[in-house]
Amino acid sequence: MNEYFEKQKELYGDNPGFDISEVLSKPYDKTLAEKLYDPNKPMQNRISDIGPAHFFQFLPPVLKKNYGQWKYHEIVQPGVIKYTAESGDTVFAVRCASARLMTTNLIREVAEIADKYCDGYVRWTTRNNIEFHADSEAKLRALLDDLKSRKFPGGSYKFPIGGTGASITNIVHTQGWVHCHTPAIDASSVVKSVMDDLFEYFGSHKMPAQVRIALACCLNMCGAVHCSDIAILGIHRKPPLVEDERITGVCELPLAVAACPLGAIKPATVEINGEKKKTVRVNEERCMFCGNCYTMCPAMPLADGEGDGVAILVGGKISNRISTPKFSKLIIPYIPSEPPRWQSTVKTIRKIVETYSANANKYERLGDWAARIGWERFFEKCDIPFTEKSIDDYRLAYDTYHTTTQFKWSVHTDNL
Amino acid sequence: MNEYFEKQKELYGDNPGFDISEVLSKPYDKTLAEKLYDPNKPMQNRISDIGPAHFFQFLPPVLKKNYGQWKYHEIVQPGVIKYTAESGDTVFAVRCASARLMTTNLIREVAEIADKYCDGYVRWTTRNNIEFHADSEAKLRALLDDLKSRKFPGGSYKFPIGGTGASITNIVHTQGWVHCHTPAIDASSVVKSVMDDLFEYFGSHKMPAQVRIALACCLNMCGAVHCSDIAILGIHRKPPLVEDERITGVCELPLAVAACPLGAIKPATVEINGEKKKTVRVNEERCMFCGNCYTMCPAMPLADGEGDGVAILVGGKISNRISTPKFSKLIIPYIPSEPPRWQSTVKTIRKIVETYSANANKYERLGDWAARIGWERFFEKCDIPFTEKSIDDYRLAYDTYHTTTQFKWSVHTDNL
Amino acid sequence: MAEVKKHATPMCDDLKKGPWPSFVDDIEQQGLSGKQECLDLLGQLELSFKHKETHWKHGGIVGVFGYGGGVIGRYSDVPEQFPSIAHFHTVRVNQPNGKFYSSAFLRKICEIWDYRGSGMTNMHGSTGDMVLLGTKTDQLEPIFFDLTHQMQIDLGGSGSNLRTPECCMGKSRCEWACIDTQAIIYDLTQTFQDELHRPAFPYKFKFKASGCPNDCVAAIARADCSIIGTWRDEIRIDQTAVAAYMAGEIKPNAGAHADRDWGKFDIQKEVIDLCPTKCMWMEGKTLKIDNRECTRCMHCINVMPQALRPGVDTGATILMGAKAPILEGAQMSTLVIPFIKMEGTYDEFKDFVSSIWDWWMEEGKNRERFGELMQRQSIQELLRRTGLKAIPQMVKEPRSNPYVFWSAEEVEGGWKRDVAEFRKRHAA
Amino acid sequence: MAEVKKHATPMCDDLKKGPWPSFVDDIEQQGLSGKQECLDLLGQLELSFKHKETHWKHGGIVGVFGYGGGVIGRYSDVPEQFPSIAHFHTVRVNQPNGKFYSSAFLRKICEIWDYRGSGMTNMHGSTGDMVLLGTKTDQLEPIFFDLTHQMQIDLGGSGSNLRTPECCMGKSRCEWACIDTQAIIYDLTQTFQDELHRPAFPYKFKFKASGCPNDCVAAIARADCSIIGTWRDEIRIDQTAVAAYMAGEIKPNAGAHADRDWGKFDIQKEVIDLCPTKCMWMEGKTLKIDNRECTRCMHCINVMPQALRPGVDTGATILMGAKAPILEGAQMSTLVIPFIKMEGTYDEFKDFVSSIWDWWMEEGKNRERFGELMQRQSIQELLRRTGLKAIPQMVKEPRSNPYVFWSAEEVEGGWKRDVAEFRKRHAA
Ligand code: SRM
Ligand code: SRM
Ligand code: SRM
Ligand code: SRM
Ligand code: SF4
Ligand code: SF4
Ligand code: SF4
Ligand code: SF4
Ligand code: SF4
Ligand code: SF4
Ligand code: SF4
Ligand code: SF4
Repeated sequence: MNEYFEKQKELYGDNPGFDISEVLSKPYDKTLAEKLYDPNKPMQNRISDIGPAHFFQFLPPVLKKNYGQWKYHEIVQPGVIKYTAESGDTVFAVRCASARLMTTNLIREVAEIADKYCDGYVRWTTRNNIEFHADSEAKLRALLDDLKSRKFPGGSYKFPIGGTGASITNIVHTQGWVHCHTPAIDASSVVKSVMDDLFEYFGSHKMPAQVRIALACCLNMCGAVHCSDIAILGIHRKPPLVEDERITGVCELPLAVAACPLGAIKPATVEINGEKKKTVRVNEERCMFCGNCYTMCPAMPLADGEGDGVAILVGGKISNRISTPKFSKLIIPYIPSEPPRWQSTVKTIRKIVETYSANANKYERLGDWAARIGWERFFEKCDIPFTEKSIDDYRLAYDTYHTTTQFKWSVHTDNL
Repeated sequence: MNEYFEKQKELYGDNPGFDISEVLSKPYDKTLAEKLYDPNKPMQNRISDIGPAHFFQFLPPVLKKNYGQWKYHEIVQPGVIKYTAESGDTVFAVRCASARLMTTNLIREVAEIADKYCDGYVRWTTRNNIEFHADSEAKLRALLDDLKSRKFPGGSYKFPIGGTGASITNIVHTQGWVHCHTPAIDASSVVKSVMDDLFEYFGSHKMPAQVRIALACCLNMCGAVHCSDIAILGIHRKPPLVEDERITGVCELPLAVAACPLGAIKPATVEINGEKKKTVRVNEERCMFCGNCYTMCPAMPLADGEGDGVAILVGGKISNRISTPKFSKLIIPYIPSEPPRWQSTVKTIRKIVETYSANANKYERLGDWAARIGWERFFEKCDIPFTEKSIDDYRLAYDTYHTTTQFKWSVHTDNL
Repeated sequence: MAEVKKHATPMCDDLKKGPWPSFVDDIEQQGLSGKQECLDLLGQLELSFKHKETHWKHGGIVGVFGYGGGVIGRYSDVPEQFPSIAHFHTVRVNQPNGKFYSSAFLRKICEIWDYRGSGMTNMHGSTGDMVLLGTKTDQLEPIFFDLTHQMQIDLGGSGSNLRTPECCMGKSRCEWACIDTQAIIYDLTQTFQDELHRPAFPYKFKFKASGCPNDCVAAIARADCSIIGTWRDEIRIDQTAVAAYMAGEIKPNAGAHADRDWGKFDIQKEVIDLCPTKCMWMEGKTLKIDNRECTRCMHCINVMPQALRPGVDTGATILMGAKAPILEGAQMSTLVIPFIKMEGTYDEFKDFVSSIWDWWMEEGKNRERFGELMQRQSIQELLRRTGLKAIPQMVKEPRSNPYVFWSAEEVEGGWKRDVAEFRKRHAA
Repeated sequence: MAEVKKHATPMCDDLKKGPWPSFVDDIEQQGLSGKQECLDLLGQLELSFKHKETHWKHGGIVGVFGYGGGVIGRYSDVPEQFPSIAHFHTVRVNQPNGKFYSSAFLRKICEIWDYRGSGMTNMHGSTGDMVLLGTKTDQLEPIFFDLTHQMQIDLGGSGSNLRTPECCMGKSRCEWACIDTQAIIYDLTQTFQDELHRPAFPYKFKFKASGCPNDCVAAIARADCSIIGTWRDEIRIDQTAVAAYMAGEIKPNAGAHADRDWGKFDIQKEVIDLCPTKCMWMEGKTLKIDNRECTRCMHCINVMPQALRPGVDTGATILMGAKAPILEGAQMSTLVIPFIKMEGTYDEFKDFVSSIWDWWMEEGKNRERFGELMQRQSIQELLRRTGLKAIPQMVKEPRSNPYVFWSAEEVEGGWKRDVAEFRKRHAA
């Protein structure tokens, strides 16, 4: 049929996952696994190293046909992108949000919608939105109406449409209290609260440029918040506890000691009811709360409801458009944890978004705007107090020092 | 007389150096010192901590009168700056070069000229040029003719006029082989050779912006070449010798060991005709030829005629004009020493100057031009081979890594 | 349908309000339909809201036979209160590249997960996997057998091995894809199955491929090896379309700014002046580009997709070393190969990758990311290990410090010197 | 006149050619007029040209009684060949600030130097001193007595002490001097005589003062403490002069570009567009500046000195830490005080300086420059030591790493935590 397909088949046709339609057509056999798997002969019947299913089989027909032959796109309305191929074919991609943390019931609903309007195909974006593809205006209208109509009992949309263009799209985020062991904050409840507040900007093209928000619940930064327009970061502020009783039982002391980038952890010996026990001690003054010790050693927990909270970083970006990629910069070192609604965090982000939106140029990302007006002016306009915590004192600190007489007068100098 | 003077007098009038006209009027008494100084009573007759003579007494009358009251300046011709004061007074500052390394005879000639045309006053600039001040057109003309007429027997000018505006002014430089103990290269002969070649640009305003050249004969960089448009730097390329016989006699081994920023120096013991002697050994692979060990220890010389030579750095600046101050960047890691005329160094610098001059915008400093067109293009246009030596691998190296897909095609990529 | 126990979760319940999809509502519905795990999860989350602390124990090494990754062990630290999630392990399933699915695929995996897991998922994990959230240790092998036998799909990565490679949607829908991101990532994932499932590295290693410099999969920030499409010929220009944009007949940036009045489109202000290299200009009515000076930032193309398109001599720029802050601080990837053709089976690229891995496995410390090794041992060492040539495109600017290393071979006369000889010339 | 011996110096002689002032010719003339040191110096230089190596021995501690600096010891390593320069010490004489001299001053110092030294000098040393090159140890005290008694001037600095402070010509001739650089440097030099002559610091320390951001004394690159003039009110504008520049009646930049045809002056292209903050614009025929957005870079003033002038509410910006590369790499000074009035006896500034010195003398390692201490112990520590407030103007941009230090006092509930309490909430 399709030249591209033939080429792929030639290369990968023998892989079990190249075409899985046959196995998918069979009903799920709940008993099969137990029949095949024998704990005493673990290798028996084991299939391994087959990798993912080949992508091509999951493309909607019109995408299969025009693979690599797309010509241009138009965002006909927020959340709806019309693609035109060299062949003249067109397709509408409809983007809608998801909470990312979703149940099988909800996924089944996605499948049902895909069957109804999209020949049974659907995709997820790199930012956890869902995209349906309609190959006609008619299907598009029906699809949109259907999506808008679906709500949870509590009234929230299941599939709000938007996230394209100069909008605030879905928040890349992580596990938080729902699944991880090292978080300083939750993830899903913060995302829900922030996006409830910014909802109007998800479904519209009102920002000067795209605004990408990310959240990571600890310094490991699984959300890769280090290059986001706005980053929500969970931080600890109390040094690790040390459980002298169990530490030797649950981790290698040398590894725990080596875990600390600042060498704040030193081997030690304590007396516990009469008997000497090996353990470690933390030079608390030198701790920067990175959490790496806890990652390496369960007996050194940092989590503390009072101490933990949110740090806000802004001005990062990833695309190479106009300016080069940038790291996010720490502008607010700490906001207390306020589950379930995180109101202070929500308020702060709203203020930054509004100020940026009101002041930046068209096409100008948040970080480029801040750099253009100067960070002193950014803090002033956003009404954010500047603290010494925003001054770098890690490895490459010197390169952030201000080595010029060029600066602007601001509230900070007015008040000297 | 002068309000400013009265104020200074009030503050500093009691300092011995506030007015030294009286002592200066007395003839030099060659015998006085020996009369006053008694090695056995060193404190007797000793005057100390009096600091420099007060500056005001050395200003030409018109400068005294209009101190702090200057309104604007015009460079009427290269080397001649006309200053106009609020009072309407004007003065011509005439700038001429010096070799910096000068004899008392030549200084006397300067004094003579000062007496003839400048009421006996003269100054030196922060870049080792000499400035005479004429308070009338007539004096100016006479002064210029006189300066132009003065030549050394070999034919070189004693006081070539220029160094203002968009010129290539005098080269800030250091001692070299004329006086220092750590140089990798000479200073004065390099400066003479480079300026002979660029002479036309000293006396004209043809550059896109000012071009500041500096030379330092070793990494100590007394010439502060680290922020110059073009920097000539003396470098070593052979690790220090270690003189086992005398080292303990001439330096503290722990200091020698501590001197190395890379910890390449370790204590060692050797046998010298039968007896054990403490000394040090250098891990030559780890040496970066900074010379700090020799500064601390005379028994670890680096100098080597074959190994030593010139490195060229460009793109630095100091002023805060338009762009912020910048470090010079290493573009040529090594050019052999070629006394007395250093022809390869001279040729290289000429090429850079011509390329910059032909391509940069008005007001654009060399480093700003290179940054604008991209360093790949700079190396291409200047015909300078790019080597791995130009890639940073010291403390803050990461901040110079190129973390974007934005780059230009150049000979470097054409030839891949 | 099993008896289910609902906990009092007032704080969680508050998160049902508001327009944004409520994960609480979703999970609670699933719970009430018979999934105790869902209700227990909300219960434990409520407790976390109260304590402002997580209630998951540290780690726990679990997995499937023969694999060193793909499963993240999790145990509740309040199992008495929430017994159904006492075990709550995550299974990472390698997503189809580009994250396209058929409804059949989705339904089948849902059936498996309802039967053997909590019924909760992340679509998708930050690395790109389908993340199946919450199952018990005894279910791990059956899940693996179900996936491989009944779906012919495999697990993704975790631990100190290759992580699940990821890409943008690329050629499947995007007109700007300069490389076939999905095919590339599929091929690499298949080629490196062993590295993906069996930890042999000092730490994790990630591949991400974006089809153009817009970098929609954040490769430059999130992958140890970032593969980003580019071109080395000329931007294709349709002058009539340019005119149409100037006449206001086509919305700039495909309508991405349509909901706000930014005034009439001004090609000078919005395109030419914003070009980072200022390599564009109008000659009468025709738009000119000096492609030699273009850095392919995509801006002009983004603004006028119907008028401008990437060139046709396409390939990839390879950048190395991106990572999150732990430990030496975050890194973005550094340009190491300016342009490489990505065709056939990518052999040249794979040779490069193995030279990188050899170096890292030889020299990398435990839990040292590749980017950190690169910083510790220098780009010069990378050049030696890979045979790449030093080019100015690898750096923002040349070094400003003079601390250059030389080898004895490079220096006339070498390093062997004789003190006596020296002292003959120079009295001490 | 003594018999003088001229060495064969063919290479040196080549340096008599060419238009640039020939130090060789100058020195040889002086030599032939009776100064053997001059001829021996050229002889030794010739030998250095041959060997491509210096012929001066390492160091040599010499000086005058009670001072720890001001003299640099130097000895030839080929004294038999060049006996008159076997000793060749340097004497650093503290220059008058701004480097203005009277002919009487110059003549007298020349007499002293002819009698007691080699007759060779550097006008001036890189730090700013008058450098008298080459004398013998037994002449040091006499020279010092001659300088102090017969000229009432003093030595400059060397060693681990305050170095001779230096300034631009400032108000004596320059219309842009926002501070009285000469008076400031004179006062500081006098105030800190003890620090200048008696080593009490971990390493050298330098002050330089420039009257405006053009920084004509390179303070930001070459002084541990850089004092640079600025203003906090408005740039003064003379609109008629602006018109004159636009009409081409006044040469732009005072004629600094006059010898090349750059075309007609274009205020938009040459001033407004080049303003780094884009805070200038034309309103009809009048030039407007939004001074709140101006960073006082001096460009517009430099281009139109007759139309634009710095404001009248002037003072200094203080930046700290500049130095050459040895050892941690070169530094430029970092902004620590955005604006400080520099009047009277500068007491507020001096208090700041002593807080800096106290810190450095307490914590600085041997041969650690102040800038290196600042890097090692952080700007935060500088704030604590000086009582300065953290302001965004101190950094180019906020930190991008999340590694923030907190103190127990700052954190709710402090740092004392009870493991048992924790484990009550969280089973291990
Ligand atoms: C669907 C998706 C790729 C995928 O494989 O899933 C995608 C799709 C498109 N991106 Fe993207 N981008 C997607 C994630 C990204 C990311 C990655 C991220 O955000 O984590 C980036 C880098 C973000 C950053 O720079 O911080 C990204 C930076 C861009 C840019 C550059 C925008 C800029 O101003 O810097 C463009 C160009 C544009 O928008 O004009 C772009 C353009 C596009 C186009 C127009 C490409 C095309 O012709 O199809 C697509 C529709 C754009 C739109 O949404 O209006 N895409 N795009 C991703 C949708 C995410 C979402 O659900 O919201
Ligand atoms: C005499 C001197 C000060 C002194 O106390 O000795 C001086 C004098 C003037 N400088 Fe300067 N500068 C002097 C060293 C410097 C230095 C320091 C250095 O080069 O080591 C700099 C910083 C260099 C750098 O940025 O790398 C310097 C950067 C400037 C600038 C900024 C130029 C730029 O494009 O960045 C100006 C403004 C201008 O030229 O329009 C300036 C302007 C001036 C003015 C016009 C100021 C005035 O109104 O009097 C003076 C005449 C300029 C001219 O030469 O055309 N002066 N000027 C120094 C003469 C050095 C020489 O003999 O050549
Ligand atoms: C599930 C996921 C977050 C999510 O909610 O999506 C995740 C979850 C964890 N990550 Fe991650 N990382 C996840 C993507 C990332 C990313 C983003 C990416 O891959 O694009 C990063 C930043 C990019 C990078 O690789 O640097 C990331 C950087 C880390 C780090 C820091 C690594 C570093 O070098 O800085 C750690 C710490 C560690 O490895 O010990 C970490 C460790 C962890 C652990 C295993 C916790 C731990 O300390 O061992 C988390 C398990 C959570 C759980 O209970 O499920 N995770 N992790 C993502 C993987 C899902 C998937 O496979 O698709
Ligand atoms: C004479 C002079 C060079 C010149 O030809 O003008 C000079 C000469 C020496 N300098 Fe310097 N420095 C001189 C200005 C500088 C400058 C420029 C400045 O002050 O603006 C610098 C760079 C700025 C700075 O302070 O960092 C400078 C940075 C050094 C260093 C490196 C210091 C550092 O922290 O990086 C050393 C090495 C050391 O101190 O051991 C050094 C050491 C030396 C020594 C004492 C050699 C040594 O290893 O002990 C030189 C004695 C040469 C001689 O035989 O006379 N000299 N030195 C300058 C002093 C003359 C004067 O007083 O006016
Ligand atoms: S960011 Fe930290 S807490 Fe959040 S999922 Fe990743 S490792 Fe866990
Ligand atoms: S949290 Fe980080 S800095 Fe603190 S002790 Fe643990 S490893 Fe060290
Ligand atoms: S740069 Fe080095 S060699 Fe030259 S004078 Fe300074 S210390 Fe001596
Ligand atoms: S030259 Fe520098 S790097 Fe080399 S041994 Fe000496 S101190 Fe160490
Ligand atoms: S990265 Fe480029 S090719 Fe890939 S989806 Fe984004 S715009 Fe399209
Ligand atoms: S891609 Fe970017 S750099 Fe190239 S022409 Fe367009 S805007 Fe300019
Ligand atoms: S620094 Fe400023 S004040 Fe001083 S001379 Fe230069 S231009 Fe004039
Ligand atoms: S001084 Fe500089 S920043 Fe201020 S208005 Fe003039 S050009 Fe602009």
